[in-house]
Amino acid sequence: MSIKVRYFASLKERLGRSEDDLTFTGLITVHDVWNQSNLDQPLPPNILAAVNMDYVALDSIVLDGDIVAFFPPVTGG
Amino acid sequence: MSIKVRYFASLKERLGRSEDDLTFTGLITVHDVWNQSNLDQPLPPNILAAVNMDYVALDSIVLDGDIVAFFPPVTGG
Amino acid sequence: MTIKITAGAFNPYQEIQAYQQEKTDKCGAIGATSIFIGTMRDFNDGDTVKGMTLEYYPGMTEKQLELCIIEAQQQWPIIDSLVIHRVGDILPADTIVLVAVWSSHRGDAFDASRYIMEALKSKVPFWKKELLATENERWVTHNTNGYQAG
Amino acid sequence: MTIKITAGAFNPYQEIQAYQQEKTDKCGAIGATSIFIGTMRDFNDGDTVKGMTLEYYPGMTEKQLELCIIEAQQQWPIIDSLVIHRVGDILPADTIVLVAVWSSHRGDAFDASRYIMEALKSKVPFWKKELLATENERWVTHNTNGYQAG
Repeated sequence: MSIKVRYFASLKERLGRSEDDLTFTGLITVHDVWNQSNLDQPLPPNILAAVNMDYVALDSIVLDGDIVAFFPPVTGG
Repeated sequence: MSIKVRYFASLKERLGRSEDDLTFTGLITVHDVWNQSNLDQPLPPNILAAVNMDYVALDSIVLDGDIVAFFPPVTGG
Repeated sequence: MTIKITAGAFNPYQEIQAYQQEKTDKCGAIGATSIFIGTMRDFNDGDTVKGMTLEYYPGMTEKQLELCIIEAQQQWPIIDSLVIHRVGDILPADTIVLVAVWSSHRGDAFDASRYIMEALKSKVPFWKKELLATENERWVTHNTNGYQAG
Repeated sequence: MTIKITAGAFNPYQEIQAYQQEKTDKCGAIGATSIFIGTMRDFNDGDTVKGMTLEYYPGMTEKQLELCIIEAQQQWPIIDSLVIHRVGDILPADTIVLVAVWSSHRGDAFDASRYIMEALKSKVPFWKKELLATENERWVTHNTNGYQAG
């Protein structure tokens, strides 16, 4: 299955890219998506995750075609 | 000493007048001012009193030249 | 701090903008503006209301309103404030009261504007008399507490 | 309920008035309008800030903002609401956010507008990067809680 991964704000700058396209087989979680995309670094503790524009826990299961997003705490308003 | 008494809103309408001019001798309170001005009726329980545009208790002492005001609960805003 | 009591209809948004233009030097410190606008409804206590007369006590009204704002200033760091209150004859949808508070931080602006509104409604001498659709007149007898429903 | 995300500067008072003109049928029911305007300050954390860039997540930002307003509607009787948030490059004194809530009663309008602001600041994907007077850039790392100082 194919997953799009998006990064925002300071996380995007630190990683040096705004998105990844991944392919997987089997049952995977949001945290697995991070690990697969960023083999060399653990997920920073304050990073938030969304799947298809809804906030999710890191152990949520990801499905084919999902858009997974990682970003730092929001600072709008 | 001379005291001006003012009435507002529904109290003014009920009394049929907006002010009184009174003269007194001796030590008198705000409540005495009401009683002197309105011999026939007791002070209604919810009426507020002010002296020289500050809220006061009914047992406050009134001085020569003071303006005493009586009015119902305020309903602005 | 500016207080106005006015017998004429006013547009609260024009008033705020005109007031802000006079104090552009403070703009960079302002992070939060909290505004409350009270408007005349066409219903109250189950009746249709077609007009209202607002009585006040000239002199005491301004004095007590100023005290409300000073009390707010003592509790929160306010950069500036503008309060305008209508008196006289009023029609539904007219603005009755405007409270605007400028501060660096939103919590202070929210707290102070609400404090001023509640203090105004409980302490400042204004009295409303409603003209009902039935042509009966009725004095409003008390204000609700704005921290509960109502 | 109307939500706008805009990359251009906007005048919050003109936006509110234009929005109100479209719904004059509801005017008689409105007793209270509570408005919050967030403005860019020229200082933060002890530094002079000369500009800011606001990033967002198109789609998710609108979706989460709508959820905040729905949560408010479920808690308080809101007649209408307007939320506008700026994105892109911003200068000091520019309006960043407008939250306006119309209700019959002031307590509901105050509560709902503040709820929407706090929810927006904690849940809606916007990220601020400050350009300091030193020419350094710095991401804002967290929002304060508006119910305490700050």
